[in-house]
Amino acid sequence: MVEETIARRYSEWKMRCPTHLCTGQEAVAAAVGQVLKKDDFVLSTHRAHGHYLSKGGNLSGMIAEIYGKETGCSRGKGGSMHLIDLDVNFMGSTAIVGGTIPLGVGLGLSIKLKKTDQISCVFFGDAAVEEGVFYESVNFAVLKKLPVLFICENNFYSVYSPLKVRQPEGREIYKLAQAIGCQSEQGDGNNVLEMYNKVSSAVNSMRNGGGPYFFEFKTYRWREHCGHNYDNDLGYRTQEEYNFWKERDPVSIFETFLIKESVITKNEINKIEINIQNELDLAFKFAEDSDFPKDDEAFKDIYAK
Amino acid sequence: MVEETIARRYSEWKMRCPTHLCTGQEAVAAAVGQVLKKDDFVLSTHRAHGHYLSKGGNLSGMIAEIYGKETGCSRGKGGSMHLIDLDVNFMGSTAIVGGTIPLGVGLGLSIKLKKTDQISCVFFGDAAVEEGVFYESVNFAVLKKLPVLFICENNFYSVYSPLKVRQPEGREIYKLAQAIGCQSEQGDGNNVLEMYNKVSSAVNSMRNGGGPYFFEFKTYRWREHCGHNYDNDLGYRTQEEYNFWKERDPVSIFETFLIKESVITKNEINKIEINIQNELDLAFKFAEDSDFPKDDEAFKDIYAK
Amino acid sequence: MQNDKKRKLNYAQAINEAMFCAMEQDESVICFGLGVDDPKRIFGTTSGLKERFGPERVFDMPTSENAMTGVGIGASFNGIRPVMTHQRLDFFLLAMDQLVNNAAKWHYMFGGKTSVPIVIRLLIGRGWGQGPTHSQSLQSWFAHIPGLKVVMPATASDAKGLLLSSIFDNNPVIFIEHRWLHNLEGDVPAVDYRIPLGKAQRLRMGEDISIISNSYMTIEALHAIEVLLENGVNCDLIDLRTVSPIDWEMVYSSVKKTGRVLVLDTSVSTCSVASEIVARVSMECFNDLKCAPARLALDDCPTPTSSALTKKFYMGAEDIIVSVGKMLGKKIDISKISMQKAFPHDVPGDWFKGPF
Amino acid sequence: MQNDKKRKLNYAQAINEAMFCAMEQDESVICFGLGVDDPKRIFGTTSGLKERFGPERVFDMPTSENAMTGVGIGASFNGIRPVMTHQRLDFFLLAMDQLVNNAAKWHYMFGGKTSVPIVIRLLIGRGWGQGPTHSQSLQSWFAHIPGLKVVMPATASDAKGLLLSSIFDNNPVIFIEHRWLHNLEGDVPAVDYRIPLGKAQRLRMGEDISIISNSYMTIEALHAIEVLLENGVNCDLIDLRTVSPIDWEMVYSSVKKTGRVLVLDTSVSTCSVASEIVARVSMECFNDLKCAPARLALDDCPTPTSSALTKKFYMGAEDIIVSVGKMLGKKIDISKISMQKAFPHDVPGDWFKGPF
Ligand SMILES: Cc1ncc(C[n+]2csc(CCOP(=O)(O)OP(=O)(O)O)c2C)c(N)n1
Ligand SMILES: Cc1ncc(C[n+]2csc(CCOP(=O)(O)OP(=O)(O)O)c2C)c(N)n1
Ligand SMILES: [Mg+2]
Ligand SMILES: [Mg+2]
Repeated sequence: MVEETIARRYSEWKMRCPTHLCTGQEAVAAAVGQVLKKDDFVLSTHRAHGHYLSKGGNLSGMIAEIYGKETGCSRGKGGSMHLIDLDVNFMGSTAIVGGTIPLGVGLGLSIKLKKTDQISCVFFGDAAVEEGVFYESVNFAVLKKLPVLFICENNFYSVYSPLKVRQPEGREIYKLAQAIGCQSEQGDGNNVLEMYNKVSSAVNSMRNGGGPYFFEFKTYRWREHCGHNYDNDLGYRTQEEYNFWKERDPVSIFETFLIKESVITKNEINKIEINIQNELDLAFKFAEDSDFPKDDEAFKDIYAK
Repeated sequence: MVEETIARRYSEWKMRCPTHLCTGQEAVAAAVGQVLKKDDFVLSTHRAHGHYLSKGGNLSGMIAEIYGKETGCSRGKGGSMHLIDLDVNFMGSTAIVGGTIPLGVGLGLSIKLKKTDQISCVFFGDAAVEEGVFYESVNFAVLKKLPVLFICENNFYSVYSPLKVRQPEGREIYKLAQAIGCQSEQGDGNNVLEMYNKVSSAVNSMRNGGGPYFFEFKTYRWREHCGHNYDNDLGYRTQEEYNFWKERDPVSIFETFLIKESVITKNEINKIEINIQNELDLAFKFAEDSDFPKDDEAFKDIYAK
Repeated sequence: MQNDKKRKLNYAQAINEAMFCAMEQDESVICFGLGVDDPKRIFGTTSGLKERFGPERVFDMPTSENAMTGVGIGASFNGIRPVMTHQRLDFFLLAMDQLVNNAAKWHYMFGGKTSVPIVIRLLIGRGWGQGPTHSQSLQSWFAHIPGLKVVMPATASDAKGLLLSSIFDNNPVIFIEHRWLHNLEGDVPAVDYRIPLGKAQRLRMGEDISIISNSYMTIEALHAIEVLLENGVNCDLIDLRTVSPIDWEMVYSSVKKTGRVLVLDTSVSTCSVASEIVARVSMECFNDLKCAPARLALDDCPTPTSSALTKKFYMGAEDIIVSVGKMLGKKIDISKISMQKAFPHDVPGDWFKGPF
Repeated sequence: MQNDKKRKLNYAQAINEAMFCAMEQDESVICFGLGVDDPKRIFGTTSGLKERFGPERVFDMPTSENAMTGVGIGASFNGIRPVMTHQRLDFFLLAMDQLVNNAAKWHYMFGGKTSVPIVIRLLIGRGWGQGPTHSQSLQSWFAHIPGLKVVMPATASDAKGLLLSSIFDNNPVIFIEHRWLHNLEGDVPAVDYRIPLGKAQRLRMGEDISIISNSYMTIEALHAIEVLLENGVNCDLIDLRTVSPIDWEMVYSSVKKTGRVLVLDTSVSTCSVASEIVARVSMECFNDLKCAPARLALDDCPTPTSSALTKKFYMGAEDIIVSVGKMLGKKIDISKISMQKAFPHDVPGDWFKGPF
C-alpha cells in the first residue's frame, strides 16, 4: 500500500528522485523483518522501502526523505535510494549494486568482536551476485563464521536484463553461495510463512554461533524498474509471465490463507488497511508540510566531528 | 635451471627489481606449454618466468628485462613481473593478483569473434581466486562459452599466508569454479605427464567449442616468495612440509620416469642440461653486455600512435 | 556537404550515429555494457545497433564492472575495439584496478609493444535527485593517470566527431557524456568526420576574459556570455573537448590575449581539471595575468539529493556572470537570465520527465 | 617529557608504537590486512600486535581488497575502529568503490547520522624496480573526494602523532607512508600525543621562497635547503603533513611573506595535490607573488622499472636546488649534494637490500 500510494502520487512530481518500488516483492521483507529483533542490523539496496519498513523504520521519515525534506530520515541528502533509521538498526541502503554486502559482513565481524548475539542481515538482488564483491564477502563471512544473513531477492531481472544474459544457464544462485562454503537454501519469495519458518530456524542457529546463512527467494517486481509506472509495454518481459506472478500476489495469498485458517477475518483486514491508510495519509501530510532543508545545508555534514 | 641461475646471481645486485622464482613449480608451465600451440594466447602473473619460457618466450629477452636493459622483452620498463613476447603470443604478465584473469577472458572473447580455434590460457595462483574479479571473469567465460583455459597453481601460500587464513576450511578451489558453471578438474601439479594428458583432452574439446575449462594443480614453491633466498627460517611453513615437497621435485621425478621408460638416457639428459646451461650463459652474457636504455626513454611510449 | 551542415541531430543521436559509422566500417568494433540492447538503449545512444550488427557485437553484460573492463582490454590485445558503456560514472569505480593498472599502463610497461584501443563511455548527471551515488564527475581522476585520454564533448557535432576519433585511437579513452546534453540539438554532418583528441575549440571570441570550459558547463557559459555581451563584456570561450591531453597552446594563447581567466568544471574543486588549468596558466602565463585567475567548480562536497539542496550546489550561467563581473570590476544584472530559465532548476528542460 | 624528546625511533617503529598505543587504550581498534601477522609484519610496523592483542583484533585476510574495505566500513558502523593496511597503494585500486561510494559519502548521504572511523594505511614506493604496478602515488585521487582525509607524514614523530589522530578521528582517513621513510630516525616521545589532522608544520624558516612539500619529498627538500642556505638562500619549508584538508592558512601566510612558491609532490603532475596548491596560491595570493609559482612533481608517465630509467624520473634535492635557483635568478653549484649521495639512486640508503 505504501508503494502503491507513492506510485499514485509520484506523477505530482514532488518526489524528485529515482524511486524503486517493491510492489510484488513485499513478502520477503515482511518475513525476514518478522524474524529479526530490533537490535539486529539490516542493510539494503536501491529497492529498500520494504526492508526499511519491515525493520520498523519510521514511515514519515521515509516519505519525507523521498520528498527531499529536512525531516527525511537522511535529512534530504539521500532520497529514496539512501534510507537509514538508526533507532531500529536499519543501518543504511544504497544504490551501488552489491555495495552493501561487505558492509553487512563488517557488521557481522563487529558482532563477533563485541560478543553479542545479534544478526547482521543484508538484502540484495539477483544482479548483486554478479559482482565480485558478493563472492569476496561471502568467502570472508564463512572463513570467520560471522552471523551474517544474506537475503537474495531473485526477481529474474536487473533493470530490463533477464538472468540469461548475465548468468550461465542452469545457475542456481543459492548453490553458488553453498560452493563458497555458506549454508544456503532457496525458497518461494511469495510465501511469507514458508520463508518465516526457514529464516527463523537459520537465525536461531546463527545466534548460537552457527555462522552465516544464505537464502535465495524467488519473487517478482510488478512495476517498472525505477519509477511509478508499469513497463510491460516495453516488451522485455511477457504479459503471461507478468500475469503468472500477479496471480501469486504474496499479500492476497497470505490474506486468503489467514482468513481460511480463521486467524483473522476479512473485516479485521479491512480495519488494518484503514489504519495503514491513515498512517500513510499522515506520513504524506507530514512530508508535504515539512520544510525543505535550507540550501546551505548542502555544504554541511561532509565530515563527522 | 633458469630460476636457479637467477637465484645464484641475484646477489650481485645487478637484477634490481622484485623477482618471484618458480623453482619447484616448473611442471605446470611445462605441461601446459607443451599442449598449447604457438598462436594460442597466454597471460600470467608476478611469478611468470616458467610460463613465459614454456610458451616459447625468448630467454635472452627475459634475462635482459630482469637486468633492466634496452634489449629486455619490455625494453626495461617492466622488469621480472612484466614480461611479454608477442612473437609467441605470450601476451603479458603483471603483478596485481588476479589482474590478468579477465584479460584472458577478453582474449577468449576475441577468439570467438574472430572465429579461430585458438585457446586463451591464463595462469594464476591460489590467492587470485580470492579476488572478486576471478569469479566475475569465470562467470562471463561460462556465460559466453569462451575458449579460456584457467590454470590455478595452488602452492598453498600467498606470500607467507597459508590458505587457512584466507579461504574456508574444506575449500576445493576447482569445485568453486565448477559451481560457477565451469568444467573443472584438479591434479597433481608435480606430475607433468598426468597434467599433460588432462590439459590435452580439455584443450581438444575447447577447440571444438566446448567452452572454458578450469584446472587446479597443487604444487609447491621452494624459494622465498620474492627474491633469491630460501625462507623456511621465517617459520611460516614447516621444514617437514618443505622436505615432503622437495622430495617430490617434479623435474627429477620426470627424469627418473623417462629413464625408467627408456625414453631418454641419463647421458642425454646431461647433454640437454649442458645445452640449456650454454643457452643460459649466452642469455646472461647478452643481458650483461646490452646497453641500459637512455634515461629519456622513461618518458616515451606513454601513448600508442 | 553544405546541405549536410544543416542537418540537426541531438547529442544522443549523434553518439548513436558515430557508433553506426564506426561499426559499419570496422567489424572489430564491438559495443557492450548494461542495457545497451535493452528497450531504453542507453537513452537512445545504442538504438538499432543490435539489430544491425547482431548480438555477437552488441551485448548486455553481467553486473561485473571490473572483470568486464578487463574483458574489453583483453579483447583489444587481439585487435578488437570495444566500446563499453556505463549508465553512471559512479558504477565504474568498481573497475579502477583494470583501468589504471592494466589499460593505462599496458602500452608503457611492455615497452610500447602493444596497445589498448578501448573506449569507455561514462555518463555523468545533475539534478532530479541523482544524489550521492549517481552524479559524480571524476574526470580529474582519469586525467591524473598517464596513458589515458579523457574526452568531454559539449555539442552534438563534437560528440560524433570525438567518439569516432576515440574509437579509432589506439589508446584507452574515457568518453564522458553529461546527461543534460543528450537532448541538445546541433548541426551534425552525416559523413564520417573525426575531431582530433587533444584539440580545443574556440566557441566565442573576445578580448576581455578567457573562459575555459568543458562538457555541460560550456552550455551554461554560452548563456552567460550572451548576457555579458549585452553588458559590453567580450569573452573568449574555449571548450576543451578533451581534458586529457589538454590543448595548452590554445589555452595559453587565449589567456595571453585577454590577461584574465575563469575556468569552469563539472566536478568538485580540489585537485580538479580546473585546478590543473589554473595552476598551469599561473605558471606559464604569469606575466600576462591582469588579475588573479578564478575557477567555478563544485564545492568539495558529495552530491545531495533533495532539489532544495542542489539549487545552490550546482554552478550555472548566473554564477559565471557574477564571477566575470567581479574579475572585471563590473556589476552585471542577472535577473534577466534567471528569468529565462522557466523550468525548475533540477531538470535540463521541459523534455525531461525524470527519473533518469 | 624532556627525556622523552630525545628518544630515537625510526618511522616504522613510530607507526608500530602508535598502533600499540591506540589498541592498548581502546579495544575497538583492530588491525588487518595482508601480512599484518606474517613474519615480516609490514616492514615491522605491525610487530608484536598479534601477540599482544590476539588474533581476533589482528588478522591476515583474503586477497579481497574491495570486500575487505567494505568489511572495515561495516564494522565501523558498530563502533569498531579498523586500521587496514596495504603493502602497496596500487593494490588498493580494487577498492575504490567501497572507499568512494561508501566510506567517503556515508556520513553525508545519511544526513550526518552516522560516521565511518576507518584508517587505511597505504605504502608508496620508489626505486629498486618497483615499476609500474608497485609505486603509484595517488594522494590527489583521495584529496579529490569530499569526506576523506589524507595524511602523508614525513617524519617519525609525525607518523606516530598523526596515526593516533587518524585512528581516533571519526572519518575515513587515508594514511600514506613512503617506503623510503620507514628507516628514518627521529625523536619520538613515548607518550600518547596527537598531531591534529589538517595542520601543517614549518620545518625551516626563511624569507626568500616558500617550499610546500609532503612525505618523502620533505626529506629531499631538507637536503636541498642545506645547500641553498650555504648559497645564501633562505627557504620557508612547510611540510603539509595532511594533504586533505590542507592547512591553507599556513601556506598562504608563508607565500605572502616570501612572494615565491615551489610545490613538491611525490605523484605525477597533472591534477595533483601540487596543482591544487599552485592554483589556490595563484588565486589567493596573486598580488603577493613576485614570480610565477612552480611545482616539482613527476612527469605524467607510468613508473619504469629499470634503474637506468628511474634516474631521471624521480625528483630529488638537486632538482629542488635548480628550481629554486632559477626562480631567484641564481646559479647554484649542485656538485656537492650529488656527491653526498654515495649509494645508488634507486635505494634510500645502505640499509636497503631490496627487493621491497
Ligand atoms: C555497480 C552498479 N552497476 C549498475 C547499476 C545500475 N543498476 C541500478 S539498479 C540495477 C538492477 C539491479 O538488479 P537487482 O540486483 O536484481 O535488483 P532489482 O532491481 O531487481 O531489485 C542496476 C543494474 C548500479 N546501481 N550499480
Ligand atoms: C591485488 C593485490 N593484492 C596483493 C598483492 C601482493 N602480493 C604479491 S604476490 C602475492 C601472493 C599471491 O599469491 P598466489 O596468487 O597464491 O601466487 P604465488 O605467489 O603463490 O605464486 C601477493 C598477495 C598484489 N600483488 N596484488
Ligand atoms: Mg533483480
Ligand atoms: Mg600461492
